[in-house]
Amino acid sequence: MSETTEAAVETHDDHHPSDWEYIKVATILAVVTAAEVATYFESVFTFFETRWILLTSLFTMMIFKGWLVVRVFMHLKQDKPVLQQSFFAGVLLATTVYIVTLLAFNVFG
Amino acid sequence: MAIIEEPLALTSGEQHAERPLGVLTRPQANGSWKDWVSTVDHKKIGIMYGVAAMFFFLVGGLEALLIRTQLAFPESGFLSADVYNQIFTMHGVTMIFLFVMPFAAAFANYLIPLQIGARDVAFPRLNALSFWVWLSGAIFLNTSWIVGGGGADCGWFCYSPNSGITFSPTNGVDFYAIGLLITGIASLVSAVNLAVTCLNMRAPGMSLFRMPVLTWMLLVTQFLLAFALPVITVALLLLLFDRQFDSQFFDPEAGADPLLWQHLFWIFGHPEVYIIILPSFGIISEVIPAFSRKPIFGYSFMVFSGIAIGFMGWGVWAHHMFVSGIGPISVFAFSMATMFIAVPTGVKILNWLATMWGGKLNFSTAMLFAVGTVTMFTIGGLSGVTHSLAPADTQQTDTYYIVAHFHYVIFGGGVLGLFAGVYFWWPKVFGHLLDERRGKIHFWAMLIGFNLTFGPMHVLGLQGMSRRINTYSSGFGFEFWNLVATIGSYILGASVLYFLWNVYKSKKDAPNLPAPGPDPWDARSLEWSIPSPTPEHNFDEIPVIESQDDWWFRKYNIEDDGSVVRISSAEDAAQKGDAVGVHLPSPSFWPLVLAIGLPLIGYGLIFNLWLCVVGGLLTGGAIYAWVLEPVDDPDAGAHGHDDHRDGGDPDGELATVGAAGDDMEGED
Amino acid sequence: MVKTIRKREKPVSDSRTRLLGVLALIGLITAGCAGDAELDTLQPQSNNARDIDTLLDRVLVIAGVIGVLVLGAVVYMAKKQRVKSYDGDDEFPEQISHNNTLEIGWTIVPAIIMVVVAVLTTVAHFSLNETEANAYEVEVEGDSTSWEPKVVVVGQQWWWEFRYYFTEDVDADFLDDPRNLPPADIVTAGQMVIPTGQEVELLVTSRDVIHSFWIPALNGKRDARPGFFAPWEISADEPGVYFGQCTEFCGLSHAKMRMQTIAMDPVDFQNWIDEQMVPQSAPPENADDPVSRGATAFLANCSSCHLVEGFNGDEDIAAAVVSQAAPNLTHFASRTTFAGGILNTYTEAGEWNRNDISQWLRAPETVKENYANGLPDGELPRGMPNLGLSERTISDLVAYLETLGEKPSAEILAATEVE
Amino acid sequence: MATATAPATDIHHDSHDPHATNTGISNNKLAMWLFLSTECLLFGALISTYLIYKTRGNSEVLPTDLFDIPFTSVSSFVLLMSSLTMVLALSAFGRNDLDRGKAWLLVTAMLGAVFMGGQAYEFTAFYEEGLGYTTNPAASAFYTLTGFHGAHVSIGIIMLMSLWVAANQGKLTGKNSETVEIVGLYWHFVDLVWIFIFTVIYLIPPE
Ligand code: HEA
Ligand code: HEA
Ligand code: HEC
Ligand code: CUA
Ligand SMILES: [Cu+2]
Repeated sequence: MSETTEAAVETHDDHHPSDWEYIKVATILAVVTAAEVATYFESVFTFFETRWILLTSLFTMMIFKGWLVVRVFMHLKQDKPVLQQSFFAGVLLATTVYIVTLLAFNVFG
Repeated sequence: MAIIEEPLALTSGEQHAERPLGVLTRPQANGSWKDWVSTVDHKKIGIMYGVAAMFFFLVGGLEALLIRTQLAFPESGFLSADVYNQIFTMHGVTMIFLFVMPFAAAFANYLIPLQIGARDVAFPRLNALSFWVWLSGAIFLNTSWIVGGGGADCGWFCYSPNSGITFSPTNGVDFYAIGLLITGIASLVSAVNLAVTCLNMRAPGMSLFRMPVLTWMLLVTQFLLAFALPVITVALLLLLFDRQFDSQFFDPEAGADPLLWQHLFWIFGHPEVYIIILPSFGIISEVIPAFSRKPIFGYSFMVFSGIAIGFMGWGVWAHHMFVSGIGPISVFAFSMATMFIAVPTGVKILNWLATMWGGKLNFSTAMLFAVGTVTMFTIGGLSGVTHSLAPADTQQTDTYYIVAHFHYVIFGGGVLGLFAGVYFWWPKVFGHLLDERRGKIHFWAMLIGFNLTFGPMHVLGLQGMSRRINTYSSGFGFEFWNLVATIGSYILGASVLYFLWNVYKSKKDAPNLPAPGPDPWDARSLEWSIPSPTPEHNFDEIPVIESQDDWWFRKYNIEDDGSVVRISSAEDAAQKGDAVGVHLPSPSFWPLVLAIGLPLIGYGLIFNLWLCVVGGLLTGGAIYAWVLEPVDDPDAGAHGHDDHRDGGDPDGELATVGAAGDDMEGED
Repeated sequence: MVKTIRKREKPVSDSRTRLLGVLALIGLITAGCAGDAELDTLQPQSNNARDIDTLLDRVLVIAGVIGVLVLGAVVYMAKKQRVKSYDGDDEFPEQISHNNTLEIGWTIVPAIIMVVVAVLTTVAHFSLNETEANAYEVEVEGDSTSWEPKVVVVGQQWWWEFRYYFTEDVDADFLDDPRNLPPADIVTAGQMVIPTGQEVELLVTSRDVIHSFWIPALNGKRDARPGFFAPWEISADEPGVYFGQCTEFCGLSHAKMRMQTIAMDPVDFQNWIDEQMVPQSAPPENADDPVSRGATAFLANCSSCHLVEGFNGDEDIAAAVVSQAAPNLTHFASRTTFAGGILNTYTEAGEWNRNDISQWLRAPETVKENYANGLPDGELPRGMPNLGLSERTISDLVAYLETLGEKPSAEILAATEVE
Repeated sequence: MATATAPATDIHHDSHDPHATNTGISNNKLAMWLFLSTECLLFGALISTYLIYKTRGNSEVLPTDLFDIPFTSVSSFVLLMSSLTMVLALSAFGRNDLDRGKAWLLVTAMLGAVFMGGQAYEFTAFYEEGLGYTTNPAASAFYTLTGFHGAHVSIGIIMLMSLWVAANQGKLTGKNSETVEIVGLYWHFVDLVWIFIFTVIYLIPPE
């Protein structure tokens, strides 16, 4: 009983972020994207010539961007955990299954 | 645009003139065939799935008998190599995609809403869509016999490059690819639909961990489907693009790797085998307790092992590729992963035995089939374990030893279990029992035929008989057991025909026999608390669930000393099924229309792109009509604010009754 | 004893055990005594095959015991706890719904059993992948060379080709592209010859679709994947003829794609090499000699596909990934089977098998279905075409073919016959 | 016990009320999320195919030879910003600010269309450089992956335009803003996939 009512109350409470917050997040996303693109100019940012630095930074930025989109734009931050669970089930499953597949093909050398 | 569907509308007697896109009047329930083609009732849809799947069982079985007839004697010329290759491919495809999966879907559709106390599934129209799309895909697939130059001839897993246009120039493989894409859409839609139903539509108090084991297994199955189908979708599309648009995915000359197909296929294919078996595991988890007079032993272990099987099933696909050259490390890793699936599966087997242990075993037909499932599956599972030893599998793979394994698990585990379900729920669905005496004959004939057919295949396989060969020479020692297997398959075929006879006779005799009443087996789950056959609205009142096996506890009480006393007869405790004014979702023609568009697109891809345009217009038009079709039949206005969602539990109930359902948060 | 247990996978129903037990026994006898089960996986003749067999035996024992326990429990309960019906009987058994100790127990016990099985498998797996083929001395055209025993095995619809490179260093880049194989010292079809007591490495590949190379007595199987070399290994303890079958479904005549491995002791093997290294020469022209006429007919009809080294060419007729290759016939008469190992080159009496060879030239598609005749434009022909030869030409060709290579030894001829 | 039933009828509530369900999430929304999670497997397969094949192409031109990172960066940025306009549309509908909601919907659809234009341009440019769909496995995999993504974007545009039409007809208001949210989820997901593709396919240079 209490669970449901609580849940109900919770949802009523959950105010979505204001437009201003969205714009802030979008700005961050834009900045990170710019940083991503910067890696392309290896001759300018020479440390990106080191492959592991390049890959780590690219993947970090990519995951960060994805995380922001999912959490803020798709409201997973406010929404019920069940959504998070079912979505990340798919994400994780896909990631592991395909990484194993790529390993089997020696894609990572 | 399915996603903005509202699953709600009302039937009422009145005609009205709303015509989306100016065609097809909104169908009304009137008892004619139109009821069936426009229905959105999960029960009718379930029955249609069942009937259609049974039909394809006969088709697939006929193909099996042709295979067996050809193999009865060495050097037989009954079927040519070409025809034989088409037959065994279509046998595998038909049995798996057109029989077992939809037959399980029949149970899922019919029973999930009843077992969780809902009036329908979450999206009734999408449910109808799933069925019609599946059926159109199934028919499409089989029309390749007539218009495609024969069936697909590449084996059910259709390895590239043999499936490429160079090596399989007829259209069979195109039909295979497109047909499975279409049925895949159906299964994906229905998986999402049924998963949402389980998560969202439960009666008050029906927490996830009060759901019957069957519903649980079906839920796991839906997740497996939802995640596995996209993978084969991609594989099939790549194959289709290669064949139709000359892309280079599987052309070794261009540098492509045939292993890509194998990985994609088996990433889908292995979860698929658990998609086949889990519904059957669920069914016997309902049947065995009822006929042992005991609750299921270790409910939570049962549920968690089912979930564990679902998870582990994703990490073992390459055990089908031990000899394909994936490298020793991969082979080793997948071999190890595969072995340990025996553990959760073993838990299930032992829990069923423990359920029977000390129980009062009544060997009704359903129980016989359920026990047959447990034993035959164990044999098949154990031979599965011997395949998982990668070094040993290099001797076994692609021999009849594998054929023996998978028929023991699929037929012995899956199909026998589904038949247990047929006998068990028949009275609930049709309002009369299947004759028990004939049922038992059916069971024994099937069991003996089954073992005679597939038992010898263990021997044949270990003696080195390859699978997928249309002929074998004498002198390898294959003659005797092949003949036995063929005789066995005829017995099996006879048992299937005898089952159909039982269906016919039991229906004919039914009027002269006492009605079975709501709860003929003294069973435990909610569907037995309503009349047989199930009334159109399922529940007069949505029950409020207070425990696992709630229905049983409405009949019995367990005293402090552990003894059981009856507190109510089933008839008294059951609902009467006489409620009036319950609003049900409105029927619609659009799912059917939409479904007809898809095979047209398929034919178009193969024969003439203009047909694609026609199919595309039909599909697109149907989607728009669907969206425009008022969600609620306009008559709904007459009833005031009756636009509550069908089935499930409007929050009013939750609020008033207070035995609140659960939230996912609470459980994780 | 072991034999009894390994057959335990046979059907055992839950209550008609006795009936099926009898059947199982018959099966056991039939299978166990089947001396003619040439493909039997349970009669290993090499180290690898034995390791595999031992592993399987052990696990079959474990599986057998588990199976007996489960089926036994069911039969026991069916006997002891059966009731006719529940009518008028409100008696209930004790309503036990769970027992955590028990359940954890039967999670852990199977897990432990599986750990045991896993250990057995691990040991077998790594020991199988460990064995290295050591160099083997052979004499090629008078020069002694150290052959790292490797054979390139090429599958195609629906026969196998075996390529021996004695004089090249196979590990070098020279063999880097399976799609473009360099000329080999010896090329043969349908029958691979190896020395006994020697691990021979195979590089398995394919020219069209996936096939699978399998000689059950000598090792498990390995898929032949177009565009790739799959490493595999084979050896035989004793001289003999070992049968095999393509096991990956490869299209129309998959069933008729067989092969054999002939193991010879080192002396015989060297003789075999010597014989195979000799090219053929054109028979003296003589319009009255069927052999001579056959040679002419061969040039006219067959040499677009088949190579007889020294007669109609010296190098392979180019065959790419998408096949169109045909067996090298240089030493055709030295092989005991042909057409993908389904027909014998010599009759049981040891005579040249005129009937079958003639039939093969007359109408190969009646012997083995193929895609070689009357195909629509653009479709790739596969298999030996029906060339519409006259009976006279056929008999000339058969006579000519008999001159290609030496007749194999009587032991080998005898061992080839299946019956 | 037998009396513990609840009346199933006579309950009035808004059918969009998410509390009608056990999870507290409406069926539609849950279904969309489930669907999106299955899409991960779909795109994962396509991305893996490309990664496996990206260097497979005998000696012909490969997609990696042709990438125009500055150009793709711009179109990626456009798609990213369409996610912003999408949430702004939703938030406007949430406030029942229909005019603004409609405007943002239109902007979102247009940004999507710009992205699609970029893709069309890219495909043509690549094609002219000699990279046809059937050139080699790498090319087939590249076009199939990006094409699939493009198809998703196009479907998204159609849905956005349908919403816009519905809003103009007054059928879409703050009350059923959940529909906007659901289409939005789809839209953001498609953007999310592109974030992945942009890094994994475009930005990581070949070794
Ligand atoms: C219903 C479908 C189904 C099910 C449930 C299974 C279950 C299992 N399968 Fe099977 N399988 C197929 C359908 C199925 N399979 C099909 C269709 C193919 C062939 C596809 C094709 O090539 O066409 C195949 C092929 C196949 C292969 C590939 C063989 C090859 O081609 O080389 C392997 C290899 O590891 C395998 C293993 C297993 C294992 C380990 C299980 C396990 O899940 C079994 C677990 C069960 C038990 C072990 C029995 C009960 C347990 C106990 C009583 C506890 C105690 C037991 C121990 C401790 C051992 N299967
Ligand atoms: C659900 C799955 C399922 C089921 C139920 C079955 C059921 C049967 N299967 Fe099989 N089978 C597969 C799935 C299944 N199969 C798969 C996946 C393959 C692999 C395909 C491949 O290699 O690609 C395979 C392969 C396969 C082979 C190996 C072929 C080969 O490798 O060359 C054989 C051989 O005996 C066989 C036999 C049988 C038999 C005798 C039955 C029997 O149980 C069938 C019993 C049913 C009947 C006999 C129906 C009764 C009908 C009549 C009596 C006729 C009346 C008809 C009309 C009125 C229309 N099957
Ligand atoms: C178009 C190509 C082609 C032509 C021409 C052709 N063959 Fe063949 N031949 C084949 C192929 C392909 C095979 C392998 C068939 C199989 O085993 O499935 C074969 C197999 C054979 C074999 C069996 C070889 C073995 O070791 O298995 C013999 C003998 C043979 N051909 C003889 C001939 C003769 C003699 C002629 C001419 C009259 C001829 N072939 C013309 C393609 C050809
Ligand atoms: Cu070659 Cu099967
Ligand atoms: Cu599997």
